[in-house]
Amino acid sequence: MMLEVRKLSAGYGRVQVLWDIDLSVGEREIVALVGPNGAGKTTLLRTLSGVIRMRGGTAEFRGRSLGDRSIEQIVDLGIAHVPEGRRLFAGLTVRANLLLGGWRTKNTDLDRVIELFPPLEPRLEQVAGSLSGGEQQMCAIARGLMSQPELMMIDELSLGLAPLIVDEILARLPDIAAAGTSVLLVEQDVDAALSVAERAYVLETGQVTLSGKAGVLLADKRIQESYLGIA
Amino acid sequence: ACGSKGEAPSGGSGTGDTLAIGASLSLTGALAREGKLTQEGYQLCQDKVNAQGGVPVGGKKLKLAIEYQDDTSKPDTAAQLVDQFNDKGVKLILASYGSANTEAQAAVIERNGQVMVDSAGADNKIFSKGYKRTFAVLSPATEYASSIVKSIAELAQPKPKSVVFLSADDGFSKTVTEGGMKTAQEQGFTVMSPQYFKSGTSDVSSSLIKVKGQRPDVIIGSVHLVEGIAIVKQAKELGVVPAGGFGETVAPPTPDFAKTLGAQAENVLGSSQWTPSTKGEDKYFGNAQQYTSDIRAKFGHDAEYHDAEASAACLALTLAAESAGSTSPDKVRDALAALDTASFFGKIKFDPTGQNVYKPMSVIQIQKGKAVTVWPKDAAEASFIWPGTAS
Amino acid sequence: MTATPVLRTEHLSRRFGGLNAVSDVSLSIPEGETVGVIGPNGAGKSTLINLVTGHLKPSSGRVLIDGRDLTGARPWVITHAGVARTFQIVKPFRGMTVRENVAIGILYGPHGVRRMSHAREQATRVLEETNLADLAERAPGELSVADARRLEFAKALALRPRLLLLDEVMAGLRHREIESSLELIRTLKTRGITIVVVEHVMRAILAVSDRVVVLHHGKVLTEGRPRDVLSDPQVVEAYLGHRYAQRRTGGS
Amino acid sequence: MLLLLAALGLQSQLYSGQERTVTAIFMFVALAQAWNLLGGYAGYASFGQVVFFGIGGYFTAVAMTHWHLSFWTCLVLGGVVAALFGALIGMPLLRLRGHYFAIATLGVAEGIREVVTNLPGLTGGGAGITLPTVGDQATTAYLGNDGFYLLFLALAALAVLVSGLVAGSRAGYALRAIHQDEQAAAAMGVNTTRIKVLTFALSGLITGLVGATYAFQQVTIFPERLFDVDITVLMVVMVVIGGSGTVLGPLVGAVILQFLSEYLRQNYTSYHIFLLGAIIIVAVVLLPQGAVNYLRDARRTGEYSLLANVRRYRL
Amino acid sequence: MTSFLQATLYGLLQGGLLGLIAVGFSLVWGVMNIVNLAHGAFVVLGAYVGWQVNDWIGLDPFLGMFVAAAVLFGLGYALQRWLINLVVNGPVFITLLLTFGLDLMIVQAMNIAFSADYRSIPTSYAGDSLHLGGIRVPLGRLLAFGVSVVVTLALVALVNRTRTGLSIMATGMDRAAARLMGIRARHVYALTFGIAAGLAGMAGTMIGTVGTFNPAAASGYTLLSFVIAVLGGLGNMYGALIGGLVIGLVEAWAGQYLPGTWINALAFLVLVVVLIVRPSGLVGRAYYAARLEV
Ligand SMILES: Nc1ncnc2c1ncn2[C@@H]1O[C@H](COP(=O)(O)OP(=O)(O)OP(=O)(O)O)[C@@H](O)[C@H]1O
Ligand SMILES: Nc1ncnc2c1ncn2[C@@H]1O[C@H](COP(=O)(O)OP(=O)(O)OP(=O)(O)O)[C@@H](O)[C@H]1O
Ligand SMILES: [Mg+2]
Ligand SMILES: [Mg+2]
Repeated sequence: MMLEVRKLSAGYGRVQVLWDIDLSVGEREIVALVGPNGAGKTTLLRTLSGVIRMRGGTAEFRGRSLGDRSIEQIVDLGIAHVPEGRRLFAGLTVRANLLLGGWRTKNTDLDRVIELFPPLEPRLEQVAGSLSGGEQQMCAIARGLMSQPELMMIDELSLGLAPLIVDEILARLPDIAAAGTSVLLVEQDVDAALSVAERAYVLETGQVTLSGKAGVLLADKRIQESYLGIA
Repeated sequence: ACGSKGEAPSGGSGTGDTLAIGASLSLTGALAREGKLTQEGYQLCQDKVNAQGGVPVGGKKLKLAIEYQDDTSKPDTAAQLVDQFNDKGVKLILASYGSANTEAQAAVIERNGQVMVDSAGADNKIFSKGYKRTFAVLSPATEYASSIVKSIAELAQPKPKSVVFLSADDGFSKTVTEGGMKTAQEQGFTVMSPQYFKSGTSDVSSSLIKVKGQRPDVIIGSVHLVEGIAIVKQAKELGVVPAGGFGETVAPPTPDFAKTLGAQAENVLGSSQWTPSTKGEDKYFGNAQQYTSDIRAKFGHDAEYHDAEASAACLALTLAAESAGSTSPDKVRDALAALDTASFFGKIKFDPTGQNVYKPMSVIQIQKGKAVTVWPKDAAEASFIWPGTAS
Repeated sequence: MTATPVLRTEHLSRRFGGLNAVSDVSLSIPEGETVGVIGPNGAGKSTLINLVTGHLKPSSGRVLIDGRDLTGARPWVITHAGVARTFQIVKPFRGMTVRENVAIGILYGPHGVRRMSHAREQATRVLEETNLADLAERAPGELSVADARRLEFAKALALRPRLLLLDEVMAGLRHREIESSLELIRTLKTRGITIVVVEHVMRAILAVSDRVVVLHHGKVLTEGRPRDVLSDPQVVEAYLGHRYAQRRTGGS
Repeated sequence: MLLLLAALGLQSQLYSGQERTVTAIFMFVALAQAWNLLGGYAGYASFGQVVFFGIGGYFTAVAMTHWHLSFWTCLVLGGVVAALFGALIGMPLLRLRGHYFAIATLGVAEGIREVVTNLPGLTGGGAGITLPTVGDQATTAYLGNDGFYLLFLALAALAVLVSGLVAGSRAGYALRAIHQDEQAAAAMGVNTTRIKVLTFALSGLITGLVGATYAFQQVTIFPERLFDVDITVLMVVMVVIGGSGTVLGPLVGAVILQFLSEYLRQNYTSYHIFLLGAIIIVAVVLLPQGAVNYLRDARRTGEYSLLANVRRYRL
Repeated sequence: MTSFLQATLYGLLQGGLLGLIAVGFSLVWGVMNIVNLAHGAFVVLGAYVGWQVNDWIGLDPFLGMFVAAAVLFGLGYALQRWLINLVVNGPVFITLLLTFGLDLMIVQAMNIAFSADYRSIPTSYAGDSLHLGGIRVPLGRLLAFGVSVVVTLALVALVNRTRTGLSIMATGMDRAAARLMGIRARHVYALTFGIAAGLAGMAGTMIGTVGTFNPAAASGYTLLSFVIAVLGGLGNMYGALIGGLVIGLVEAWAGQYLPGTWINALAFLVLVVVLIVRPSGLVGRAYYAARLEV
């Protein structure tokens, strides 16, 4: 496995949010991470990318421990994180934002991501802060792809995106994975998420309550009730 | 202070066999440089006096114990410090540097019934307030520029016709300018309208550009060191060359002036409260030459008039205490009022307003990189070079 | 329609450099109606809201609220006219607790309560309505997306508006949370509040809208009854995409 | 309240010099509080705050010298004039954001100082102006150290009181909201311009009162000092060190800093400034959020360790 | 007429120097949002370095300025890396407080090390001036002006054209996000601050060559930088130069047509008016307020 997380726990200040999380992502694999609001999905991604330090357990990427590495060092391992709230460089142009995405790998070829997000093309010289919500989301994801990471963690992929765009991105994820970028996907449209992911984890109040092949979970009663609204 | 509060320790100044004197100095901030020199002056005075066992007061010899405090070049702090000395029962005060500080202190001194000898607060305003407890050993501001004007009127050949004043805009410098212009008119010069610039600035170009057109024979700056240097530097840059020469009040006597300007400083006139050729001597410092060598020996640089002023102030206070035969502020105050003595600083005698009546100002000129006295005649070390800008 | 509409825009337009973010939009929303506004990303939905609430000045056109011309009026004036809005990218007051966040609106809103104690009570009531009560003393920075959105909602409700503009309050919410938000909107409707809902979550749009307006490149593409609009091929083409259409025909 | 009584009790124990030192502390408590009203709560840092100080002071000086008004009249009027001036410049300047507001106010302060310097007829110009405190010119008997101690104490108390009231009031909420996000505040119905201008005027009022009193205490005042940017910087420094946007912060900051610098100055004459700088740096590194805020956070999270605190704010 | 031309020219040259003084300050403030109250101290320290190397080995100040730049760069880098970085995530004005402390320490240290005497770096030529018809072009100032223009252009190139520049901008805007891009934020911050300090050092040496300096001058330069940086506009590397030129010209012209010291008042009037008319400076660009709402 590419990413191996064992018994990971984390939190903020005195509140613990994650308890003994076990999770793994394989080469060229798409893994979905679903769960109710406040479950700890964002916290988990933050912990893996070094934004907050882990309280216990281990996380290894290609056998290298993430626990004792700084954010920058983790990024250097080839892990990209599209954070919740996007964190675009509001004052810089879309172009600059994308170039910064490719900063580490000195990748300056925008065409690949533009072709994935056509609406960005006319906006390249616009300050990112003035983009519409959805456009910002596209910019954030595109920025993440720019470094051609080996593992990309996307928090809330479809947030604020028009259904059409969501479909297009989801449709493209397999190619991206095939091209060598594994994806750890946090997504609230469980139906959509499970339809592209190979495996999925269900996170509830800081613990993994279900995991397995996406197809299997899609058929699971509990999932259908609590996440798909199918009674 | 109201009766309710604990009375300050021992009304008199000093305990046992020391004479406690308070000195607030500008050791940091804008006046740090002059503050340091003033401290040297006071320090040397203390050493000299104590070297002779101290001041004989009422039969026993008291060692001088000067306590220094830093007023950070701020008038309000300087004033506050005087109060603090008062609490410690220190009634005899040596003034801080500069007119603003001194003026602020004088008010408090008067209130607290302390006594202060002023070493560097030359603005006449200080002495126009009817204060009875502040005495200044130095000449008033009005003398600074007039002395230069007088020396030119007396010695310059050919006698220049027109003179213009470039002045900093602080109170002291303005008084200097007014005094100078008055004398200039009396001496029959055509006096052009003065140019004022911000005190402490190092860019006086616009003033120079303005006067350039008027072609004055003499340019006199009522300035501190910075502006003084700026005038000469920028005059050269801008090709402002008066037929006669430059006069710069207190800037040239400061060694930094010649050091900084090098050749450009040649023949610039300046006025000084004191020069090594000043006449007179006293039992502690001897004469001016000795004073110079003592300063050099102790602090490793040529004596500046700031040193001398300070020492002189300290000396006056000491002698007053001696003749009063007491350390009580009132007695010392009366003794100061009555003081009439020779010293390395020249004669010291105060008029009712507290200014040193005898005190003349010497005019110096930078010759071969050194400041030499050229006026008054009787104290002149070298002959007056004129015109100063021929070269 | 006899009664003066609560919100009326006449040929409203806003340009950004070369781009017509909103162009010639004329809407009329009568008292008590709930209108869903959809459209591709960058269609001009948020800009429209900003124009109505005075956060952006129109390049041309007019905004009338209860027939009063408030074109380009300052935001707080419009708020005092009974209009409340949420921000697509949540804007909580970080230095203040959740309760205080809500209290502001109660203190300064159209019904400007002056007594602090009253304000606090009312704040508590609003928090209960939006089931944020147990987070009342938390700092907004500590909330998860859902709670942050709910807070945004609560802040708007605190103003007790007559016209409520909701910009993607359900983005990032899970099934359950969406249901509860919809519940809230329904109760607001029963109180006769006029509501504009901007969403990309079709389930929500269908659930509450009496009428749906589709914006595209700043213009009104079409408008009408929700189901008709969502099955309009133009809309599918420009916005929904075919997978969605299939799901609709396939599912439910 | 307790502090107030304590301060009153303290007075009888002090010699007049120490009394003056403490008086200076009171003065800065008042000034820091005034700055905090807008700078701390609303986040509009005025780097020209001293202009109100100067206006209050010079108004008093001029009115007492030329128009022979009593000090008490001047005190009140001086404050009012400063407040009006605040409102006046507030209208245009408070539209500016962050840095630009800070410097615009700085520009005003420096500008007004130059104006004062250039009106020698009225203000004595650079030569300074001396208030009539002796002889028949005196319109009000000089208050003396005790008088000023009490007066500045009163001003400090007033400032703290005002700050406290504002903090708990509607206005306090609005200001804090503006600090976080002016757009959102407006959307909540806050007339941001109005509240900002009023607050600016209020802080101008207090600063003006202090300035007026200071002028009378100093007797002779100079533009360099009454419009000294250092005074503004000290206000900011005190607020930040104590904890900005709080009622106690400015109080604590002013007392600590003023006392510290005084203590160092008296005991380490030749390098006290150096020490002061060093101590400030250490304090900042250990308590970046300011003393009061640190204690508040610590009490909330139960995390008292300074090391953890450092970790929280470092890059 | 000549006196007008003379004033204009002198104002321009002076303005260039002012720009050089402020450019580093503007960089640190506009990009890193750090108000560096020690900037003036850096300038003066730079002057002392230039003076010192000239005093020891007679190095010409126009070479000495590079030594000064290097020394100050080192100092600045270290200070940011190991001191200021400790508090950058604190409240807005915390860095102001920190640099206030630094300023106190550096100035007093210089007082002790070099005394408060006025110094100036002697050259054989700086005082001379070329004659163009009736007007004089002071050589030293002309060179200084050249330096400041070149430096500004170089800085613009660095920030707008290079990877480093991009990382500087990004880090200034959102440290956390920049780190997620793999940018070493701590280093980039230190680098930026170091560059600013280095430029201050250069400016200091220039001042020492055409004018005089002593430790007390520091605060003056900080204040000046404040005004110039904002007048020109933060976040735009040309801002400082333009602000400097405007101030230089305004003062020069005012000097010709206004009585007494109204000049200074005017300079600030201009500042305030400009800000009211153009709320983010002459050429300033306010990143954060790109779009206040989405
Ligand atoms: N900075 C913080 N400080 C304290 N608690 C926090 C912080 N951020 C999040 N939390 C809490 O941690 C828990 C998990 O939050 P998190 O954002 O990870 O959930 P999530 O699964 O991402 O939810 P959502 O789907 O809404 O994004 C929540 O209860 C939240 O309140
Ligand atoms: N300040 C601005 N400068 C330039 N362009 C802008 C500015 N504000 C908005 N735009 C552009 O106007 C268009 C409409 O933006 P708006 O936010 O209204 O879209 P939207 O319909 O809300 O999209 P989304 O569904 O993604 O939120 C977008 O293309 C956006 O890039
Ligand atoms: Mg999340
Ligand atoms: Mg939108």
